[in-house]
Amino acid sequence: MLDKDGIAKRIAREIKDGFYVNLGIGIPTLVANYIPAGINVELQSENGLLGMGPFPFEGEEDADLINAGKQTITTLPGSSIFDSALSFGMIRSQKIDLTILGAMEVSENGDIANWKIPGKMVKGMGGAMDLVASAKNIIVAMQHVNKAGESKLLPKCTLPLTGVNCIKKIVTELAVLDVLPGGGFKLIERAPGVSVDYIRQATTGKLFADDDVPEMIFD
Amino acid sequence: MLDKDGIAKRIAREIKDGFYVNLGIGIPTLVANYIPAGINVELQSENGLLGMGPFPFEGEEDADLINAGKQTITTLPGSSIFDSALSFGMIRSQKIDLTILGAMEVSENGDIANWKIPGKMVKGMGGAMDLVASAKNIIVAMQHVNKAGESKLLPKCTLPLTGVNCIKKIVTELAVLDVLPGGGFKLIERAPGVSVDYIRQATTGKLFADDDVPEMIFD
Amino acid sequence: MINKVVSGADEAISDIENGNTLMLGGFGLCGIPENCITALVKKGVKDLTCISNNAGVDDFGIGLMLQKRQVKKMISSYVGENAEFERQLLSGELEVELIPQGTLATRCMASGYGMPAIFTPAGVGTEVAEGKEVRNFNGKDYLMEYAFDADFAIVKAWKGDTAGNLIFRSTSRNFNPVMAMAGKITIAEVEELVEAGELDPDHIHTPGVFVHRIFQGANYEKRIEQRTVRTKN
Amino acid sequence: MINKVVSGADEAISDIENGNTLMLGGFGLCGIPENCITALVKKGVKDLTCISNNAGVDDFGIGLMLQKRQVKKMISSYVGENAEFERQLLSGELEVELIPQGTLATRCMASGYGMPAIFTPAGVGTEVAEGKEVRNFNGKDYLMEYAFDADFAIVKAWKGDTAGNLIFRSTSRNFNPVMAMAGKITIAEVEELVEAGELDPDHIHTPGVFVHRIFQGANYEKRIEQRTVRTKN
Repeated sequence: MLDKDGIAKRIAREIKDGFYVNLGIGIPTLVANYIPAGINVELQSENGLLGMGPFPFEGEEDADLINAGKQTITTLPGSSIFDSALSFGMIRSQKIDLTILGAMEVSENGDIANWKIPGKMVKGMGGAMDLVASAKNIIVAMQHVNKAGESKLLPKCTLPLTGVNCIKKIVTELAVLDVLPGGGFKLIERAPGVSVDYIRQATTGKLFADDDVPEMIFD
Repeated sequence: MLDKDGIAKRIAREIKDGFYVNLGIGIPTLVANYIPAGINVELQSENGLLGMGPFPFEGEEDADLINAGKQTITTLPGSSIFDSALSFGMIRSQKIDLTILGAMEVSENGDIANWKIPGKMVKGMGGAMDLVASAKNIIVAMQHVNKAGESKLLPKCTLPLTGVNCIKKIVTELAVLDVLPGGGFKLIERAPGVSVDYIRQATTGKLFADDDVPEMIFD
Repeated sequence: MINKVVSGADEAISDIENGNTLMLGGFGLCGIPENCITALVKKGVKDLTCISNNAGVDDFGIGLMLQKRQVKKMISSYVGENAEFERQLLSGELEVELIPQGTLATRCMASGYGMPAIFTPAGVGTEVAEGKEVRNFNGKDYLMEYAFDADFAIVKAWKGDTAGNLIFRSTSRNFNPVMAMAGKITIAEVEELVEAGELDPDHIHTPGVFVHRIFQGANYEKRIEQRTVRTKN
Repeated sequence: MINKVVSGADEAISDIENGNTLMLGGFGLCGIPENCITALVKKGVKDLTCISNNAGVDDFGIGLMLQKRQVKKMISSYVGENAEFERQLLSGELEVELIPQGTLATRCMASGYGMPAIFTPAGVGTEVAEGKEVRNFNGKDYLMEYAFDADFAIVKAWKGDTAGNLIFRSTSRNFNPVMAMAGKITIAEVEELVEAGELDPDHIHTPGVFVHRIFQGANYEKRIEQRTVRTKN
């Protein structure tokens, strides 16, 4: 069973040389720490930056330079700054190759719910609806089950949707799964030591698994 | 009867302090020479410049700095450069207070034809259709009659239209005329020495004239 | 050159009235018009509709206006951590319209570009789409969203000149340029106001034609919401 | 940093094929991709649809491609003074679609911004409106116009870096930034190519994400179409 860094590390292997990537808040942010050497990527922050660098050294924080999570960050050689409209313009026109974000629920047809829980204070969808509606390639990073022990991979989302038919791949502490074009989750890899049966029990949506699903490889 | 500079000089009196103005090719370009002292205006060139200055001194031409007529020009303090989409964005959102352009025909309901003569080589409308469709305030600078002696102020345009219901004022070598909201040309001023009857004869469209139409004043 | 300079925030916002719709630039607390917000709190103008990506924090940014109950409605994409905001929302004192961040930015841009409506795929199939026209282009569904219609846009830039031209610094640019284009009246506060001619025309982000009033602000706090650092090895 | 540098114009345009649709930046002869046009003439690729505000002059710019009969169709707002253009047009060898300049620019922008269509009042009530959807917003009629779909966009910038970021100089900016955003493949030629990190991120007009190939051009003629001057008193 993977910890959050393990999920991030596994997702990092999906990033190809030359990719522009948007990382959501939470586990997706950790992915930046595991991008393999020799793979050149540029991170987009939807508040208006391409080429996001690491956190600044202490004392070098710049209030004018933050990411979409409002964290102080840095630029890198090749960075560019732009306004919010152009930022979402490049997202809508699919110039961002990969979006990685968290989710509360994903359905077997690729719907995602990650912004609103009825009865709780709603903070807003931020840029998530734009990202999931536009990206060519979206990977969800999340726990396989919620705190109540219920599967987050469902036949149909129960929470208000963020986007429909958009998620292509899910990486959890248990598994890597593809969302099949015709519907259903296809088990691609198991976390080390996790059985197909265990994953099946944790997955309420339709699960397709071959007899010999390989364990994840990390490098 | 006015010459081209006279028409330009009369139009210049319509420009108010603080106006952003777009000047078309031909007589409108001359208007820049007659803007009264103490009136601050900024000229927009729709290829991407606000704050257009005069022609450069000989030897100081810059191939990268031209106006919409492809003439070498200069910038002024306060100038800004932008791309073509933003340029027409500010035109469409009516940030340009006044557009002055030439015409082949204007109809009594404010339609304008100035881009195409059937049977002749058509060069294109350039930015004219955008300008006439968007501007709050449009003044046409033109000769009252064409080379064949026919009126250019008509009940209805005979040439392909550039825009509909958009012209507010016309200044010719003979007169200043408003286009009335309900249709028809209202004679506002006569060129020095030109009679109302003379103007009436040169105007095929409906003309409204008071008994004592004043002569133009130039300063 | 058309001079846009006013004496300060108080003059700049003097004609903002109860019930007006304001756009306020900034993302989180980054690039917000601090001086104008202070002046709006001082003026005490009420029943405002505020279009802004976020709603500030309890004691800074739009949060200061919320504390004084000046805001009737917020139109935002994310309202963050703000206890007073949450209290007013749950008690029904405050109306909130949450819209996707890209839709928010593009509806501002549409206004500045004179486009009455735009199409975006954001929100298709979700509750955001309720009551909206859906249109298919090339096999993909889009929502038609309308340009905003704001009485005032209030933005904050790094540098500006007397002609109203603006230059933003780093990610404090965010929503400021698109909102600057979208106000019936646009007010810009800047950290440094220079004479026309001192800014390179090629570096200007917002041409002065969009800006109606400009002044040099004072005492910028530029508070950091999430101070994240690394340590040198 | 993602490196976008190619060896030169020949490599940059090597996969442009007969029948492709190209966007070419520039206004008149100002800011046109001179090196790529030369390479396209040399390559002899044919049956091109060219989206460009103008069509060059007889012996410069797109005029050079017209001379070689490489252009099947021009989509422009104004085709200026060009005898060979006129001859081909009148003889029916060349197809021409004239559209308003703002519509041209905005259809490029729409493509770069992922908006399938936009609304503009330009051309309402004229022959430009024929066959197009007219829609009324707030009492005013607008035409719905579609985003362009171009195989390649070819632009010319002043400076660029190895990551594909572009800075334009003065009014040679014109259509270049909006076309740079709109190509399936975008090729940028620059007068000066620098290392990533040498350009101020706040000064970049076109972020590198939109640019697929970049190279430093050579021998820029930058011809002036209308040399207008005044004399010192």
